Parts: sequence; C-alpha cells; structure tokens
Amino acid sequence: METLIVTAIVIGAYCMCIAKRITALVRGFAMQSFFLCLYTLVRAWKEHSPELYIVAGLLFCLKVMVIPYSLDKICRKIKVKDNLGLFVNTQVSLVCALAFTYGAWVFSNMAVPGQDPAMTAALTASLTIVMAGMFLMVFRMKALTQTIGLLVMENGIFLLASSIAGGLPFFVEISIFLDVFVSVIILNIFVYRINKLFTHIDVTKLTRLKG
Amino acid sequence: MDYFILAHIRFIFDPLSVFFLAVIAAVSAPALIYSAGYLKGQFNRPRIVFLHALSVVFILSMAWVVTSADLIAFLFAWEVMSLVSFFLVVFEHEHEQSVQAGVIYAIMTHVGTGFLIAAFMLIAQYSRGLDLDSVRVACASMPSDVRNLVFIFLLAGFGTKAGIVPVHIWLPYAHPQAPSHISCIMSGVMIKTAVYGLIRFVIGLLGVTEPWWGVLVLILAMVSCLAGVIYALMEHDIKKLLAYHSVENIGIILLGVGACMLLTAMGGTYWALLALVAGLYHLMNHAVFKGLLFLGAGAVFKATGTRDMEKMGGLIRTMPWTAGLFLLGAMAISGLPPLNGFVSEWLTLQALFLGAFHAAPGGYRLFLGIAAAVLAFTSGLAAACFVKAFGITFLAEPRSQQARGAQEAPVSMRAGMAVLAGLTVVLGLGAVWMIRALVVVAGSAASIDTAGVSFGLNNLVISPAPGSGTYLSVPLIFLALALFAAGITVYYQRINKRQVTAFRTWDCGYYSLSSRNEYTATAFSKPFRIAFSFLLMPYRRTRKIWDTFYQVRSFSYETHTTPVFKKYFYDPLLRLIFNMAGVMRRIQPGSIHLYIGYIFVTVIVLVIMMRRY
Amino acid sequence: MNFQRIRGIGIAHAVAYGVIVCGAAALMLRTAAAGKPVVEPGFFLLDGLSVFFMFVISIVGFAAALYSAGYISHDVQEGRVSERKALMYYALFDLFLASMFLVLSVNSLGILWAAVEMTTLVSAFLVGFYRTKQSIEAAWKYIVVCSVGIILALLGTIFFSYAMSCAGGPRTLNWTDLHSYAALLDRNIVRIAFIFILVGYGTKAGIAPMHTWLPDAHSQAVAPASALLSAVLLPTALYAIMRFGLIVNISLGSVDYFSRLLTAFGLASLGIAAGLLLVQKDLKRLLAYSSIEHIGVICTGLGIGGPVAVFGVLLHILNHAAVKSLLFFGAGAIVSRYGTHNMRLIRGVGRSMPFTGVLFAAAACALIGFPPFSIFMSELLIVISGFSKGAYALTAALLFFLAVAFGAVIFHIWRMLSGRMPKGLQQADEPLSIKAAYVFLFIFILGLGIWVPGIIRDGITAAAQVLTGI
Amino acid sequence: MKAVELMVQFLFLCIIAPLVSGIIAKVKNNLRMRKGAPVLQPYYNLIKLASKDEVVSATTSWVFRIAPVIVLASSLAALLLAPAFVSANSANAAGDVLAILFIFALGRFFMALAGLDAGSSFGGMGSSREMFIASFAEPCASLAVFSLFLRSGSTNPEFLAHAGTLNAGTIFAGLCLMMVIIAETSRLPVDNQETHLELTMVHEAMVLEYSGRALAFIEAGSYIKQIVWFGILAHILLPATVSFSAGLVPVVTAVMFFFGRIAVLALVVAVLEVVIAKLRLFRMPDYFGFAAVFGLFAVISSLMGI
Repeated sequence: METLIVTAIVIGAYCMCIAKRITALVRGFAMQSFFLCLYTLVRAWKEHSPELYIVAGLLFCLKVMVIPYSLDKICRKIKVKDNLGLFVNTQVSLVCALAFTYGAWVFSNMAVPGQDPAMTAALTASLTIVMAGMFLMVFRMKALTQTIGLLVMENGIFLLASSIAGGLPFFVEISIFLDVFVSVIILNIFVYRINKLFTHIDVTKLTRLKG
Repeated sequence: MDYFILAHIRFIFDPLSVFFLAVIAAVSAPALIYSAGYLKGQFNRPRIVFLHALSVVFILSMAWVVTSADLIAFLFAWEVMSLVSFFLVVFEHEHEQSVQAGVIYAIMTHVGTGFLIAAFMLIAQYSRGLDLDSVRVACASMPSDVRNLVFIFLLAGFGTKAGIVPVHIWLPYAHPQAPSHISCIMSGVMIKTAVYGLIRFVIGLLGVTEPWWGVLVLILAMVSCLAGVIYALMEHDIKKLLAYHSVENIGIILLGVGACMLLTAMGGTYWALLALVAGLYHLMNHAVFKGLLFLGAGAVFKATGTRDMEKMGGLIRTMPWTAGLFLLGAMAISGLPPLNGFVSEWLTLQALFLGAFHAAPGGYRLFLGIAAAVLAFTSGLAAACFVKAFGITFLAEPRSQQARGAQEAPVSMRAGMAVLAGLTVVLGLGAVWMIRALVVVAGSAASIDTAGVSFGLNNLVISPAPGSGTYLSVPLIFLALALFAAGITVYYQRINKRQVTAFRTWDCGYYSLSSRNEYTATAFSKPFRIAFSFLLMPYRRTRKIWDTFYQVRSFSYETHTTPVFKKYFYDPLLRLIFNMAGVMRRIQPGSIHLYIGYIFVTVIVLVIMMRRY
Repeated sequence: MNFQRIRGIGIAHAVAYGVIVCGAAALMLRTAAAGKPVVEPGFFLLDGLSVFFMFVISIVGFAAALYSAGYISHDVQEGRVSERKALMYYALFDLFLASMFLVLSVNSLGILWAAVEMTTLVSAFLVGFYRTKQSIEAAWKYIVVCSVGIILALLGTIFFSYAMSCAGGPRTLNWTDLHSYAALLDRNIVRIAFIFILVGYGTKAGIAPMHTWLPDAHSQAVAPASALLSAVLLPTALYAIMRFGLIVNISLGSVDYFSRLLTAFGLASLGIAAGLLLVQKDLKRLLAYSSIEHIGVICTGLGIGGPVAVFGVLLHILNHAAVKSLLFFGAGAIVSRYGTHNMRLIRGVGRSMPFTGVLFAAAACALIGFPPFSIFMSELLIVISGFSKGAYALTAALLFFLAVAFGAVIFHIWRMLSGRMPKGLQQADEPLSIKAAYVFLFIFILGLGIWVPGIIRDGITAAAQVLTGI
Repeated sequence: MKAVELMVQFLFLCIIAPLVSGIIAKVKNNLRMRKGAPVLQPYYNLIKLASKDEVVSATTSWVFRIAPVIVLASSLAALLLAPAFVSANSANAAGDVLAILFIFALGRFFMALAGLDAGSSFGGMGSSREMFIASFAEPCASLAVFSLFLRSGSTNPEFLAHAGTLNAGTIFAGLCLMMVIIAETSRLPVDNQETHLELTMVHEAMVLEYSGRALAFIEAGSYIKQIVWFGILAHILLPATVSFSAGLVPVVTAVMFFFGRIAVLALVVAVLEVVIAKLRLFRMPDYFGFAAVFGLFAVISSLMGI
C-alpha cells in the first residue's frame, strides 16, 4: 500500500522533471503533495496518532490547495510566457531523473545496509525527490521553478522524515510547515518585485552581481 | 598557557639591550630637536601634533622591541613598531607614491613577521615558557634540523626588516617618503632592531653551531653591500640615495655579525668577539652618520623643495652650516679618517683578516679574504657616491631657481644635525673607549667570557691582535693630520704669502660658462653605470623632435637603469598571484543556477569521498 | 519633522538593546559562574556556548541599533526612505535579531533549523531594502541559495533523528537527548548526516564553495544589516554546525572526521576569499569577502581543535564581529557620502570625514591583524595551537593566505582613505549616535587586543568547555 | 733616538720624493729617444709654483681652498706610517697599511670635491674618473695585503715587508700591488701626466683650476704618495733590507740601499708605462680585474704556502 503511494510520489517527481510549462509543473507538484498527504493519512490510520491526522490536514490545505493556487495566481498575474526555459531537454531530464533514482538506491544501500526493503525503497524515493527538486532549481530558468523546486525538495524530506525516521516531533513538523509556507509567500513577493523591476522572471538574466 | 600580552610584559636590560637603547636615544633625540624646525610651515598644527605623537610612540615601540624579554611581547612590540612606521610612511598621504610605498612596506614587513611568528612558534614547541630564559633552555634541546629551520625563518624575518638584498625592495620606497626626521630614525635605528633580533635570537639564544649559517649571512651581506652601493650610485634623488646606502651599510654590519657566526662555529671565540664588536661598532656609527645625512637631506629638501640632485648645486654658499655638517656625515660614511666610519670599517676588515688567519681553515680563509675585498670595494664606491652626493648638491653653481633661492636651515635643525656631527667625531677619536664598552656588550650577547679582553693597547691605540703589531690610533692620525695641515696653512698664509685673484672658471675660451655646463649626477655616475651594466642593464631613449621634414628642432635623450629585482622577481610574482585571482573571479559569474549547482556537487562529492576521511 | 520622530524611535530602540546587552552579559556571567546551564535544559538550552554567542549578538545588535538611529533617520531626511519603511525596517531588525536569539537558545534541533530558515526569510527583506535591481537580485539569490542549503541541513537533521530511532532513543530532536545518546548512534548514518549538516548550515555560514550568495547579499543590504549579517549571522550558522559537531565527535569517538572536514572547508574559504579580495573594486564586497576569509580562519581553528585553538576561535568570533561591524558601519557612511561602492572612485576619506576615516583605518588595521588590536591576538592563538598540534603545512597555508588577504585589504583601503577629497565634497560630521556606535565597538577592538576582562574570559572559557567537551 | 731616526727618514723621503718622478720622466724620455727634461725638473717646478701668484675660480667655495692642504697633509701623514729603512718604525703604532689606504682616500675625496667645485665640466670629469679608478683599485690592494697578511699575521707595514723571502705569493701580491700603484699614481691605464688631452685626463683634469702654491701642494702631495707606495712595494718585491743602526757609514748604506730599490722600481714603472698602451676608460675594470686575479693567485698561493 505505502509502497504504491511512494511510487506515485516518485512518478510525480518524474512528471515535474519532464514538465515544459509552469502550469504543468504546478499540477505535478499538487499531485505529488496530494499523494504525500495520502501517505501521511495511511500512516496516521496505522498508528492511530491524532498528530499525524492534523499534519495530513495541514499538508492538504497548504501544499495541495493554497500553495498551488497562489502559484497559479502569480502566473496569471505576471503573465509570464508559460514555458519554463529548459537548459536540458525533457528526454535528458528524464534520463537524469532515472539516474538520480539509481544513485539514490546505491546510496541508501550504502548508508543503511541491511534494512528491510520497504525502508530502503522509501529512502530511495525521498532522495530521488530531493534530487529532482535540486535538478529543477539548477536546470530551469524561471524564478517560479526555483520556488517549486524548493517545495519539491521539502516534500522529499517530509517523505523521508515520515517514512524512515518515523516522523519528526509534532512541534517541529508544525514549525517546518510554517516556515515553508512563509518562505513560499516571501518568494512570491520577490518574484513580483523581480517582475516589476526587470519585466521578466528569467533568473538566468540576473547576473549584475559577479566577481 | 596564557598568551595575552599583559601576562608577557617582561623586560630585559642586559648590555645588548642597553646598547641598543643608547643607539635609539642617540639618534632619536637629535631627530626630535630637528623636527621642531623642520615641520614648521610644512603641515598645519594638529597634523604636526599628531606626527609628534606618532614619532614618540614609534620610538617607544622600538625601545620596547629591544628590551622585551618575551617572545609574545617581542612580536607585539615588533608589529606595533611596523604599524606606526607604516603610518609615518604614509603620513604625507596626498602623494600617490607615498601610499604605494606604504603598501609595499606594509606587505613586505608583514611577510617578514609571518616568518618570525613561524620561527617563534617552532621554538615554543620545545620550551616551557615564552620568556627568554626558558627559550634559551629550549634552544639547547632542539634537534639540529629544527635549529636550521628556525635560523632560516629568523633570517628571513629579520632580513626583511633589515632590508638585505633581495628583500630590500621596500626600503628605497619607504624611507624617502617619510618626513626627514622620521627617515633618519627609520634608517638609523629601526632597521637596526632587525640586527638586534639576529644577534639576540640567533647568536644569543639559538647558538651558532653550523658554519654554513655564517657563510650564508656573509654572502647575503656581500650582495647587500655591493647592490646597495651600486644602486645608490645610480640615484639622483638624494633621500633614495641615502636609503640605498642603508642597504649597503646593513651589509657591512652583517659582515661583522656573519663573521662572528662563522668564527663561533669554527671555535675561534676571541676573533668572533672581535667581529661582533666591529659589527656593533659599525651599527652605532651608521646610526649616527646616516641620521645626520638624512637630516641634512631634509634641510636641503626644505630649502629647495625638491629631492632631485640635478636641480641643486651651490648650496654651500646659501646654507654653509648644513653643507659643513653634511660633509662631515659624507666623510664619515665614506670611512675617512679620523671619523667613526673609518674606525669601524678598519675594525671589520681586521676582524675578517684576523679571523681568517687564526680561526678559519683553508677554503674559509679565501672566502673571508674575498669578503674583505668586497668591503674595500664597497667603501671605495661609497666614497665615490658621496663625492657625487656632496659635490653635485652643494658645490659649483646652482642648477635651478629653487637652489638659487635656498635659505639656511633654522637653528633647531642645525642643532639637531650638529649633535650627530659631534658624535661622528667623538666616536672616531674615542674609539678605544667605545670598543671597551662594546666588548662587554658583545661578550654578554654571544655569552663569551671577556675577562681581560680589550682590543686596546692603552687609551689611545687599538690593537685587535696583541703581539701581532697591528695597531690603529685615530687620535695620533688626527694629530698628524692636524699638525701638518696647520703647518701648511701657516706656510700658505704667513711664510710665503702671495696675491690671490679670483677670476672666471677657465672655459676653453667659450665665453658663457653657466651651470648648464656643469657635470651632473648622472654624468658623474656614467662610468659606474657602464662598468656595472651587467647588473643595472641601462638603456636609453633618444627622440628627435622634427620642426620640418628637413630640420630637427631638438633631441630628447633619456637614460634609465632596470630595477632588476623588481622586474625579474617581484613583478612576475605579483602577476602570477593576480592571474590566479582573476581565475578565481570566474567561479563567481553571477548565475544562481551555477551557485545551486555548487552546493549539489559539493554534497555529492563529499558523499562519494566519505569513506576517504 | 518626521525624521526626528524616527530618530527618537531609533534612540529608544537602541536603549532597549543596551538593556539586552546587560542582560546577556549577566546571563553569561552567571552561566560561567555556575559552570552549567542556569535554567534546566528543556525547550531552551542555555549553556556556556549559546550564552556566549548571545552575548556577541547582543553587542553587535546594540551597536547596529545605535548606528541605525542615525543612519535611517538620515535616510528619511534625505527622502531616500519613507517613514513607513523606516518603521518596517525597525520591525524587521528586531525580528531578525529575535530569530537569531531563538537559534541560539532552543534545544530542539528541528526548531533550530526552523529558526535559521527564519533568519534567512527576515533578512532577505533587509537585503532587498532599497528595491534597486541589484538589491532585489541579491535578495533573490540570498533567499534561494540559502533555502536550498537549509533544506539539506534539514535532511541532515532528519538523518540524525533516524539514527536516534535506530538507536532506540526517544522520538525527539533535543540536542541534550541526542548528546546523551550520541555514543549509541550508527556511525555510518552520523557521517552522512553531518555531511548534509555541514553543507547546509555551511551555506548559511558562507563557507566556500557555498559562499556564493554572501558577497551579493552583504554588499546590497542596508549598512547595519550588512553588519549584522557579517558579524553575527555567519557565526550563528557556525553555532549550529558546532552543536552537531559535538554529537558527531562523541558518536565517532574521535574528532578526526569533524576536524578534517572543517579544515578542508576552512582552507578553501581562505584561498577563495584571499584571491577574490585582491581583485575587488566594490568596497562592501571587499568586506564581505574578508568575512568569508575570517570564517575560513574560524573553521580552520575549529579543525585544529584543542583548548587554545577553541579559545582563540571563540575570541576571534567576538573580535571579528566587532571589527567587521565597525567596518560595515564606516562603509555605509562612506558609501552614502560618496554615492558609490567603487573604491577606485572614493578618495580622501581621511579628509572628508575625519572621525569615520580614523576609526575605519584603525578597524582596517585590526581586520588584517595588526596589534595592538584584538584580531592579532586571536589569530596568533590559532596559529600557536596549529604549530603546537604539529600541523605545520596547514598553519603555513593559513599564514600565507592571511598575508595575501593582508596585502589586498591594505592596498584597497589605503588608496581609498588617503589622498585629497574630490571637488564639491566638503567636510561633514557624523550624527552623535553613529559616533557612539563606532566608539562602542572600538573599545572592544582595542581593549580585547591588550587584555581580556574577566567576564569575557570566563564566558569564553565556559563556551570552550562545552565545545571541547570537558 | 727612535724619534730622531724617524725624523731623518721622514725628511729624507720628503726630499727624494720628487726625484723619483724626475727619474721616471727622464727614463721614459730616453726610451722614446728623446733628451727629456733634467732629472731635477720636479724640484724646479715646485719652486716655480711656490713663487707664483694664484688665480682661483670665482665660483669656488672653501672646499676648493682647503683641498690642497688636506691632500698634502694626508700624504705626509701616510708617509709617517710608511716603511722605509728605519726598521720597526714606531710610528706605525698609529696605523697600518689599511690605515694608509684610508688616509689616501681622504686626500682623494677632497681632491675630487675640489674638482667639482669650480663648476667646469673638466673638473667633474676628472673627479668622476678618479673616484671610478680608485674604487676599483681598493679591492685589489686589499687582496694583495690580505695575501701578505696570511704569512705574517699582521697588517703592520714592517711585518708585511718582512713577510719573508721572495716567493710565488709575494710576487703575485707585488704584481697586483704594482698595477694598483701605477693606476694610483695616475700613470696607467688611462691617465697621462704629460698631456692635457681630455681623453687621458684624470688627475690633471681635477687640478685644472689650481695654480701657484696650491698646485705646488697638490703636486708635492702626489710625489709623496708615490714614494710611500714605492716604499711598500720595494719592501715586498725586493725584500732584502739593511737594518738601520747608528754611525754614519751604516746610515748611508741603508739609505742608499733603500734608494737603490726605489730607483729600480722607478725604472720598471717607467718601462711599463712606455711599453703598455693606454686603455679606454671603460676598459678600466678589465685592467683591475687582471690585478684582482693576481691578488687571488697571491691569496691562494699563500694558502698553499708556496
């Protein structure tokens, strides 16, 4: 059951890697977050812990509803051209993503030898997602993608936390959520400002400060 | 162990420190007297006050350097001295070149300090405390390779401050830029603190065991002597000329010190003592006459507003006092009897000779002989250089309007110079007493038993090697000179008096002999420029300024010498560093994607390499 | 008229921070005296280390508040900043410092992570304060790069909690618990975790090669904010690394891993900073790179280890905080005076603004390690312990890079301070509050070089005891 | 008693000093198949100059005035220290060979300054060249002295003189010293006392502005300098001596013997001066390089004890 959901999450990451348009990216993110939320619900149901239900609820509100919505709103507001500039085309991106998965698998075998396969799978999955997020940030040109990449990485880490570490302390979880939320808001603000000043959000062109 | 400075303020007042304190006092006091008149009208009031404050701190810091009995305190005082002197160098910061000089000075001295720190920390490895006594104990227990390393570091560190070739590069920039009385103190005393360091730490504490230490020092000394004086010959900026002579004289001092080290390692303690005495004596003398010369140069600068000798001349008529005092200084530094420079150079020569004869085996004898020859060569060239310096600056006809309008220096400046001039005479005639005192100093510095050793026959005659029949008596020579001179003058003025008519200088019938026909400093040093072209690499640029196609209105002719060390060592080094920096600059191109990439890569590399460490 | 109100607020604000300084000092004193945390570690952890860092922050905060009182009101007067924005500035300022205090005081490493992220988010606004193209760009890079780093740090933290759960410990991220369970943690996981921690928080601490955001942000921020970023934010991030390092050392049973990593990164930072210092044209970037250099020194010192080195490192953090904030204040004044960051265009500061000029010169000399100023002592301590540990090559490299940085800084700074002042610029006097800030910091710079007063010495010793695990 | 002997020697040397130049000039002329001036010509010159009025340049200063005095005084002082026929000359308690070198340097220093003082380019040229030559001469001299010193362990001219019998070391040292002396007494490699041609003017160029008694002083100074050098050289290259003791006959023999040795040297020098071509000024380092090589040979051979 969990394994399936985890697989779905990873697939979500793949989708984002091959997404060409921001809207698609946002959809992908929403989907991934949704599966993440599902995963948390399952665990909550298994462990009968009210905290996890709350966390899942938060997850749903924030990552599935509010954040994608705000991102969409930004896209519409600043009327960026919809495609996010690719440094590497989709095929290569996909290959990279697979490579990430493989690397993550090797790594997780190296890191925690002799764990049960589910654990290893979870670790692999979450690391894949983190790396995918990193990939998005490095190889996509638009400012928004970097916001999303950040969120994706955060998703991966959340997955990791809830899968292998058996979840973080409740209070920590909350504060992390808060942080993520605030950071998204602030990033959005700055995207506005960038757009206002530079009339584009192509961060590859932000190279005034160098040396 | 507590490393903070307050816990380390210990003082030592053994003969060596006291001697250096005496040197500092002997030079600083006249310099301060002089500054009263010198600064008047050059800066506004608050800046003068600030300068005085700096000077006092500077002098105190030097005093602290030579009296601090603790490594940390020594370093501290050393750096304070460097800092204050740096401020003094850049004091007239309106001039671009003063800032440049200051920067070069600061960097060089800092590198030197780096070596010192390294050396001291190496020593600290083997010692309980950082005070000199426990350091002495530690040095005894040090393995030989470490001793050698420490020696090299100390030599590099102190050598940089002393301005020995090839790390002299800062000296001719920095010394001339400071106000003249500060140049006097810097050249007279500050670079001597480095010699103090060498004597205190290498000879005194570390203890010389390897002959090659002495050989190394001697070689560096010889190179410094020759390079210093040759560059000085080429200079026509009077203060730069003096600065280069500081390089030369440090070389002479180090000839004494190096000979002392070599002979100590050879086991000839008596002769080592002689060598060290010679070195210290020349140190004292150089402090005095170089101080005097810098003050004189300052007076000239104040009077004419330029430091370029080619624009001077004839000043002996407008400023006779300064001229006379400067002449004394010039005679002293050229080692002419009966002044002090003569005594110390003679003593150094004797030290090299006698050391070779009594203490050194085969090859070393030749080496010491060559060192002596180099010293003789140096003093000859120095004499030539000061004939130029005095003759071009003070004699013949003024070469420029400023020189024509020069005024004699005010009383306070003359007083300052007169004190030092008096010292040159006293140190020359009172040589025997001076040497007696120095024997004690050197003995305690090199921990040699000096019972019954005084290189003097009686109060008049120096005899470095009793029984060998080698004597020198400055007073007698002075007496002879004076008597003969008096006799001749009497004959000239009284016995055979004839009429003397003043007339135009003979001009080969060319009836408008003006100051433009005079020999210039550049012309004077031409033979030397040709002779030493292997080092100086002189080159010339001639340009014709055409009036029309057929007629040349005028020629422009300029000749320069190549600053070898700068051009072939320091500039390439700088260029290398800057190129590397330029390459580094490229890792920061402003692309945020790249930046995130760095993080990514770092993590992956670390994870892959994890097993390695 | 409104700028006077702003100034009034600023003064009050500064006074408040003065009180905080006293509080921090008192707390440090009591902790040092007690030799253990005065409040039993629960949600908060106030042992010697954190208390000392709080002390440093409070000092810089106080100076920065004093300075802002003059600086911001002057901006308002110039019309460069609206009154509302000025108020917002103060709000952000307090929030920023509060988040840093939180970082230092919390026990749970998770909250610590959140707080560090908080500092980024808040200070981003201070970086983008003037809303010029450069400042917005800088702010964006700052926030994105740092967030990425921080996320990795979170990953590391989670690995730690995983290790904890493997070791069968309670489901908590409190440092005290981790510390007590440290010996049982799985070494392999701890190794990996620490890598993520180091890279993550290292990004925030400006360790090369993750330093890339630093010069941009520091050069664009408001002057007091630059001071805060450089002087205390970087050490705060280092504090997090130290905390984890302690656990790692225990669980690995030796300090090698920790020290090797830190030494390597420290030297890398030193090298890169030294190189880039040489070719700088921009005044505030120069100062920023020198911060990287000093972080390098600090890391190397931590890598060298041993009581002397750690004492030196902590002292160096304090010294660097004082010196660097003074320099940034001075730079702010100079820049607002000359209207350019470019050092080639700035001349004759010594003439045009004597008070700033003199103190700036003194601080510059302190920065490059001239006695009698404080940094000479702390660097000397680090070098001494380097030699006594027998790490000759390492210390030699350290000295070399320091020499290069020395040359670079003195070259640039002196060309700027000296010379005649440009036409159309007449001598002007700084507001009293700014002068007060200078003097307050200068007391530390000069005083600590000669003599470390008992309170600070005890505070550092207590912190060093925590760090050396005695 | 010693003092009397000393006075005798001093006066005798003073008296015969010009004669040496006279002899050399005579020999040179005869070698050139000329009749030449009488041997006593230098004396006539001095007397003539001493009885003349003076013309001095109006642009000169007191340096110009005192220079001749110092030149002559320094030469005389050196003469006191010089070795001659009085053995164990007690006056050299006042100084040794090195001291003599330095004392001559004093005279030269003022001579050169005086050359610059008049402000004519001749003077400047002369002093420049003079200092150039002298500065190269000094290391060679010191090498020669060092090589002799390595035998006697003393720089006392007497002891140097009695360095031992003639052998490789002393011969080389003597040759080195002779080259130095020939240059110092302004004969070779560039200087020529007989002409006033710029190319070969060194000493003459410096003293160009002098006339009358001042010139006489300078001339006398250079004669005395010459005999001092010859005295030392005679002791090195012709080491046999007749010791000076009371009684007329031994005195006369000693004196005559000494004079004979000086005369021999004068002969040699004259021949050399005639047969060797003058060098360009800038070839001068080569000349002294040659001398220095002799000096090094001398040092090495005294190290080898041959």
